[in-house]
Amino acid sequence: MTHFSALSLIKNALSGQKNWEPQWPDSEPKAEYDVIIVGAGGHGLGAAYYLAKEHGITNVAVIDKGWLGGGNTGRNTTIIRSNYLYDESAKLYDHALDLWDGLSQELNYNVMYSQRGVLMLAHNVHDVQSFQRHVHANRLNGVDNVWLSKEEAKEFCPPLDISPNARYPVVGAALQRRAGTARHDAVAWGYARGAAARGVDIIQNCPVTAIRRGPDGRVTGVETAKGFIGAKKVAVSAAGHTSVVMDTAGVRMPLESYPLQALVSEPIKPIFPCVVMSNSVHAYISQSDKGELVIGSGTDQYTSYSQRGGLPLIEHTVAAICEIFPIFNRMRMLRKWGGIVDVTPDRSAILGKTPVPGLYVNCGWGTGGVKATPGAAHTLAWTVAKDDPHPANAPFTLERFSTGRLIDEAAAAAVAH
Amino acid sequence: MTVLTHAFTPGPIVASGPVKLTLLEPVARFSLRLRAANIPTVAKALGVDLPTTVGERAANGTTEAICLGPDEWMIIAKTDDTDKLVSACADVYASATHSLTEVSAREITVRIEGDRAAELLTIGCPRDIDSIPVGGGCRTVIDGVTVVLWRDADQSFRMDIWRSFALHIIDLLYTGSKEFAAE
Amino acid sequence: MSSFRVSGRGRVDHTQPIQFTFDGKKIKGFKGDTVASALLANGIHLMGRSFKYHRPRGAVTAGSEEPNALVGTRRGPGRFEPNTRATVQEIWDGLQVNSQNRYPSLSFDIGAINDKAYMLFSAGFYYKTFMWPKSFWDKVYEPFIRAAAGLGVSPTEPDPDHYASRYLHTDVLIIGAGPAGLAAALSAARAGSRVTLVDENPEAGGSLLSEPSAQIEDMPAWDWVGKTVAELKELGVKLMTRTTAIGYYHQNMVGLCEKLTDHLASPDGETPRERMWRVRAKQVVLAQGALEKPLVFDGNDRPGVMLAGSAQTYLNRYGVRVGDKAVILTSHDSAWYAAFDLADAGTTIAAIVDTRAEPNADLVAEATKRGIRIMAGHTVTGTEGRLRVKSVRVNPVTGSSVGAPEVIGCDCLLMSGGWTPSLHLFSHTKGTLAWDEERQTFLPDHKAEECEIAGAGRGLWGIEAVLNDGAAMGAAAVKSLGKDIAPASYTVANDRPGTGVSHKELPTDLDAGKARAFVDYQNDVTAKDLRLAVREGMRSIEHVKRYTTNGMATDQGKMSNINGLNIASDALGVPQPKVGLTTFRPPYTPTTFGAFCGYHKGSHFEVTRKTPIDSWAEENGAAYEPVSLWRRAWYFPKDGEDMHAAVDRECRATRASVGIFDASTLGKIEVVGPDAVEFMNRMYTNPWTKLAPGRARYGLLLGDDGFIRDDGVIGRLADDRFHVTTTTGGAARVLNMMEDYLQTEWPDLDVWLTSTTEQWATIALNGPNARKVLEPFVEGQDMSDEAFPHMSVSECRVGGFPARLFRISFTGEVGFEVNVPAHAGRALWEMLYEAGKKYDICPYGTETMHVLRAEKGYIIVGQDTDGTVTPHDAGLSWAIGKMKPDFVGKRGLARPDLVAEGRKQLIGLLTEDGKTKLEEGAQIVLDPNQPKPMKMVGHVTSSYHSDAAGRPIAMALLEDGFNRMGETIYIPMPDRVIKAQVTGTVFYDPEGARLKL
Amino acid sequence: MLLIHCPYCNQTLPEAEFTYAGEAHIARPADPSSVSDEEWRDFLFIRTNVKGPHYERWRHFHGCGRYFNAVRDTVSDRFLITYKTDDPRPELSKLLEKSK
Ligand SMILES: Cc1cc2nc3c(=O)[nH]c(=O)nc-3n(C[C@H](O)[C@H](O)[C@H](O)COP(=O)(O)OP(=O)(O)OC[C@H]3O[C@@H](n4cnc5c(N)ncnc54)[C@H](O)[C@@H]3O)c2cc1C
Ligand SMILES: NC(=O)c1ccc[n+]([C@@H]2O[C@H](COP(=O)([O-])OP(=O)(O)OC[C@H]3O[C@@H](n4cnc5c(N)ncnc54)[C@H](O)[C@@H]3O)[C@@H](O)[C@H]2O)c1
Ligand SMILES: Cc1cc2nc3c(=O)[nH]c(=O)nc-3n(C[C@H](O)[C@H](O)[C@H](O)COP(=O)(O)O)c2cc1C
Ligand SMILES: [Zn+2]
Repeated sequence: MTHFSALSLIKNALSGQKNWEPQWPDSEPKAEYDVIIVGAGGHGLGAAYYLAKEHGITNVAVIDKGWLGGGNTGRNTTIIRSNYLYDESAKLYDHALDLWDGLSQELNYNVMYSQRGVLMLAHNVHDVQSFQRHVHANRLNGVDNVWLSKEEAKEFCPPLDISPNARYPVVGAALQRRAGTARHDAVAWGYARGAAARGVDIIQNCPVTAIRRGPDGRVTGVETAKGFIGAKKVAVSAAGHTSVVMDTAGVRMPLESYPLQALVSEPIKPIFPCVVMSNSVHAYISQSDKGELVIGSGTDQYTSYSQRGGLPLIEHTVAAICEIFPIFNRMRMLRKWGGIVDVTPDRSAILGKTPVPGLYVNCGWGTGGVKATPGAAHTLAWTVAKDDPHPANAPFTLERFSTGRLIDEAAAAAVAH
Repeated sequence: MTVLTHAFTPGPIVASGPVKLTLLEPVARFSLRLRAANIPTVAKALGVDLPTTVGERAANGTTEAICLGPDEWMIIAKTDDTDKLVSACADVYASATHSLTEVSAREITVRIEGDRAAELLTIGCPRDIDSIPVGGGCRTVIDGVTVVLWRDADQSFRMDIWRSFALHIIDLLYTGSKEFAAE
Repeated sequence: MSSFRVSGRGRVDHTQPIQFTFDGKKIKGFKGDTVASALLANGIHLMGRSFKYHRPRGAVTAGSEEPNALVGTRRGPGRFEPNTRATVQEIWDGLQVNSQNRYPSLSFDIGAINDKAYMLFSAGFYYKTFMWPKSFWDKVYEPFIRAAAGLGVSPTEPDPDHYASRYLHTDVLIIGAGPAGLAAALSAARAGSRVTLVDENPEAGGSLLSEPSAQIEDMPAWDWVGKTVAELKELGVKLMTRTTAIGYYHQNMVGLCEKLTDHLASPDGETPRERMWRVRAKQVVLAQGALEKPLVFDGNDRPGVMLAGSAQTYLNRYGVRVGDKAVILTSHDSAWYAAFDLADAGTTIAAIVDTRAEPNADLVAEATKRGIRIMAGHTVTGTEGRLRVKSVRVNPVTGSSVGAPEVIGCDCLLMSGGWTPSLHLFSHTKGTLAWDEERQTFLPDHKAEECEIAGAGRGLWGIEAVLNDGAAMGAAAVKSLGKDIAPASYTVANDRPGTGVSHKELPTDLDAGKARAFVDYQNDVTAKDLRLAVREGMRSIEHVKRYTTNGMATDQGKMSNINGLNIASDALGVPQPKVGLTTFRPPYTPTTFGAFCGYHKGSHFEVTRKTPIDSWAEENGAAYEPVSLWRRAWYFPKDGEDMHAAVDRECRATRASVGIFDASTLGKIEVVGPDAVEFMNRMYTNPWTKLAPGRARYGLLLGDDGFIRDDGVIGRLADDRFHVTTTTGGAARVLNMMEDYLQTEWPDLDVWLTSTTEQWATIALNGPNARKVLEPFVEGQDMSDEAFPHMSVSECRVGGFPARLFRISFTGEVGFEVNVPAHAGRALWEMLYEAGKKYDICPYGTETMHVLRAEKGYIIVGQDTDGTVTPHDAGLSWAIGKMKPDFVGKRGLARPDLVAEGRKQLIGLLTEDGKTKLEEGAQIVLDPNQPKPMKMVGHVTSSYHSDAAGRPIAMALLEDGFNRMGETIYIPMPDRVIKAQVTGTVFYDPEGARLKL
Repeated sequence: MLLIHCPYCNQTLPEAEFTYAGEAHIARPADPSSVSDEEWRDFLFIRTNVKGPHYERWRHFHGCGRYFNAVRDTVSDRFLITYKTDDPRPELSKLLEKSK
């Protein structure tokens, strides 16, 4: 692996960029691995990276049915924050945020983690109560999140319309300054490169069709388009497709998969300094390094694996954006797309062991798992390596759905992303 | 914005142009629910047929019925007939159980008529208006709001809208009628 | 008029001159010109700057696929938009056009310094750098990258225009009104179908508008177009121009964006700027045509380098010669025709450079006839010129060897790399594509929707072939609708069918590593970038796209996808069909946000529901708060009072005498039928069997998970009739939930549900004098305490109106809720208000309601509970019918965690100093001195200043709260720690004595 | 926006009139109190979430108000059939046969 440095960059520039090496090889499967990770999204690739780097487990394959990073990792609005309400969530997401902070240097790959601040708008008394609850809880958990008056919010984000006559007037906002965005593709690529450099095989275009178990119930490996591949442990990190994969191991999941859409505008010069989210009005927006406005929509009402989504939702989303930012009405939409997100009943992830020995699962991140990427990857690796949860993911079990010990951020606040 | 207010005073809203909008006088209105076996008895008591195909209507004098669901009808009558209808139904309740609930004040009715009345509805209603026969109707949606649409003539409709949504929808129709007039 | 305008030529109106400005300079054109055609008519090719390197750029196309000529357009205040394609924007008198992404001027741009460092700025370079030192990213590198990126500038003012939308149902929707679309429309309309034909251009005709010399059915092409359009109109076809099909959705739903005013000098103000059509078609015919491909060689982006077909369009449609001296570079026959047309119009054709060794003999003869030099088996290896091409470097190619160059002077270079069928919309449907080896392009394969593809869109070149195909496809579309028509058959003279070959980047004799051969113009992606991406392990075309940004510009790869594919496929050593294309996504061309918003702007963004009494509140100066879709009177400030003062006064007045409150927004559901009581027993936690008609009870609704969903007072009007109330926000949800259980779990129950929320206006009167105010208006109900005790309901008359009268209290005072038909709400309110004046009646809003109920410890679902709270947690165990075999939520409540000890429970809090009001949402700890992260044990759910208690009061959810009565807990604030004592939740009149006054 | 056939109205209508109501044929246990925590979890939360033909419920919310059942392919979003709540669960093999 070529180490990226100013020197390597200049050297290669002078030699016509002809000497760069592949950032990761396109591997063919071996007969057996210590660990197979199903799903080469940020979470799966990251887990492989940490398995190799922190636990010395390098006989690892990450298998994807398509191209690496082509799942939700490649199609999200890149909002990263950790100002969640419950201790369990705050701990996990803040663990992720700490890792985000040095990720570019750690991976020697610029993931463009941009701490531009995430502003969450309050439009009514209920929002204020709910956001204040977050602000207070976050403060005592050591997570940065402050309350702003609407004037302060406007100062932080000048395009914001704070006129009291708006249909949903802004009454204040919660701001997490440490939060922001990252270059989503680079996260997958950086982890892939880092993992590959440590011996991990990345196997693309190879759908896993079944998880195989031995007579004792333990996993023995996976069936794939390229044949059976043996494994001592299998971790499923297949986002929207988790139910499908887990079903082949006989594990039924509390998940539903929905299309979630996003869109970008044509690129413009910098106008939008931060990330703004409004849950009442249903709009999420930031501006990318390339200049497009990146806008998140909601999930369609029905479950689907079609990566499409309908027009009405997009119309509503754009109207919501223009309601809060009327100056964008004459901007144009460049592209809109969909992803498939897996949603749990309490809108919190499931990350840990399963009833099947040797089988681990990381799923249910729904509309908001990019921000967790390094944290999820790091704790998943830990859990797989030690067959025991990391303290940060311990509460995110499958069992909670029988005991009722849910981590219901949605019920508490109706906050997405 | 229209001149209309939440007082909903009956009268014209848009009086000329390709589409006229008029707020109609209040009527007595009931939501009627019952199982198939009891249709004849209750229909007799009400004095109006209860059609069994969703979207079909029947009328007897000023009393009208529209089938809105497999066990649901909207009954419309003169306000003066309210008590009469209630007691007629009460009389047969024991033999033909049903639910008759008065909703006269729940809805506001606007008439939409004129050369392009059907087309005006397309500014918010995703249904194919052509599929609603004259003399029929349906419950449907316009700009996210549930309404009951009665097609009285090729280019004449009544639209029943829940009160608190009515101004929003009528405003939309008003905006549309201005747009049509400008074409 | 400049020498580039060919008088009498084109479809522009030479009698209607129009003046607009470009970067402040006055430019003249004609009605019918686009910004680009008018600029070209004035000899201006330089129209923009590229994204990354700020390279000078001119229009390469004449249509909506334009990647380079992007400009800002302005029409007075608020009406500015960036990134408008100059090739599409029609001109009108006074239009202001500005170039973009340059400083200080288009011809001298400091940003072009990036171009000099291009060796560094290769694909993906930013992933490899800007990491040291770490702190520089946010402060230095990122702002620099951002400022360099982006194209135009954002609008900065709200948009004064309005937008519209419509639904349209049609039998056949035809997209594209070129020869294929026109012929298809004729077939379908003649068969008697409802037909809609749309085209993004201002007029129908498509490519025929650029082919005036063709003869269709012995008629000049333009005459045929005119005649056809007339016949279509006659047949009732809805022909929509300036209308782009932006997306093809499920089951033949197609989104169209119609532009109505952007081409007008003075729109009338009533007409919307754009209208979004949501079309549902039984059949769709895609007749989108084909897009010409650029060729990829060093310097192929210089202003003056343009697609040959576009040059032909500028000449034939706009009467503009794009240059005086042209070199043609082509791998396809079609460019030869462009050369002939231009030559005939007076442009010198310095050479036709064809990459093929043996071009079509007829074409060669035609060219020779015109004295044009033919350089077959040649290629172009470079161009020169700073802001406009001034010469090209032409080399012979034999096999893989490139011979010595010859430099040929010119002022434009017209290229054609062949054609790509437009399959964007087809691909939106997830229809599959198949690679056509002969045409070297993808063609439609498996269809996922009810549609046909016609014309150049499925690889047919030549007008006759396209017309006949269109006619056949139109007939095929109506055939599946049960209509039969024999497709017309067309003969075309002077047709211009053609063939060609396809290329990756063209061969060169120069160092390939130094060549700047652009594939994606706007995003400055070169062939070399694509190869670098592959070298770095980007083996999927999706990786290549994302690593290089090829195809991600505002043309969405219309110019670059196939060339990119060819190069990537070569670099990978994998054939094109195995490499595949990236995904096409809506919209087809960039589409204004306003068009998506339609009518949903300002107060129409979403409905604002108002109660029948709202107007009175407004007249009486209410401050409002939004509650779900409703606006509710929040408080009624008097002469400069703030909220706190107003609420204190309203509370005091109510407890002292009487307050009046609009509760109309409460959800109401009529539950009727012989099984009504059984249904209620199953839905709500409470027992209902013994509740006598005429009595009312507080009802608690859970989800089957055991958590609180809603609550409300429920009156039994008769054995088989209940009047259920729900929370304001819960009304629709609760009814939906009830219907769900009724219809799917218990369909055998004889009971029906009707929403009566809006049937009734609800007026609450509370306070020791409430009865006195109300009693005189009541007919048919004895109002004495004995005859009508607390928790009663009665059907009677109030104020002459039929009424449902409840005696209930959400304040702890004697209270009544009068329901009267909505239209009578305001009248009764005024009567009661008038009558109440002698008792100093006080209208109060939701805030006072909240305080009064909190003083009594009544919960608000959604504030004191949050979806994780059980009845036990909320202190409502008494509301559970323990003897009932089942109710919704009963089993859920028995789950281990819900019966565990130490759950968070609702308790009261009194701050120790008796003065500090806690903040709602503030967190509670037992040890304020612990380090962070602290162990939080609960949070404040409700907190108010209580006039009645003479101090602030609060409610909180606290771990093991019921066992902590009297304990001190701590609420750490940013600046201090507040101490408070755990108490019960009733802060006022704990015995309930005031209910009996 | 899908087109949905309401088996009660017997009309094919735009999705805007309908609301989705989750997986079909998950019966609430007749005697909830007698089932285990795991069985109750299955009823509340476990969903097949199939990629392919999915048995699901819709409600003709802005129309006749009825809940009904449907089989829809979650890959193409196409409906194979819609049927009344009390109709038997249609056999998949037959449906697939028919849709071919
Ligand atoms: C439009 C949109 C916007 C979003 N916005 C945000 C946001 O702003 N902030 C945020 O935090 N989160 C956001 N999310 C959510 C976030 O994208 C996801 O939670 C996150 O990317 C999940 O990462 P992952 O690595 O688990 O999954 P993915 O990146 O989806 O990776 C899973 C991989 O598994 C593979 N796979 C599936 N089945 C198989 C199989 N059988 N065999 C082999 N491989 C298989 C897939 O191909 C895929 O590559 C958004 C999501 C979407 C769709
Ligand atoms: N000489 C050659 O080799 C060659 C090659 C290719 C095409 N052609 C010629 O091109 C013509 C093709 O005819 P055709 O009818 O198939 O195509 P066309 O290009 O004539 O017409 C297609 C029309 O559809 C419009 N359109 C495309 N996408 C749209 C959208 N999303 N919304 C609205 N409008 C949209 C285009 O603007 C255009 O007006 C023939 O005359 C053919 O001979 C010739
Ligand atoms: C943060 C972000 C920014 C994007 N910016 C662009 C863009 O500038 N241009 C573009 O064409 N697509 C952009 N996309 C969309 C991608 O092209 C693509 O649509 C998305 O990754 C989903 O993949 P798919 O459409 O190939 O299924 C962006 C996507 C994301 C997540
Ligand atoms: Zn129906």
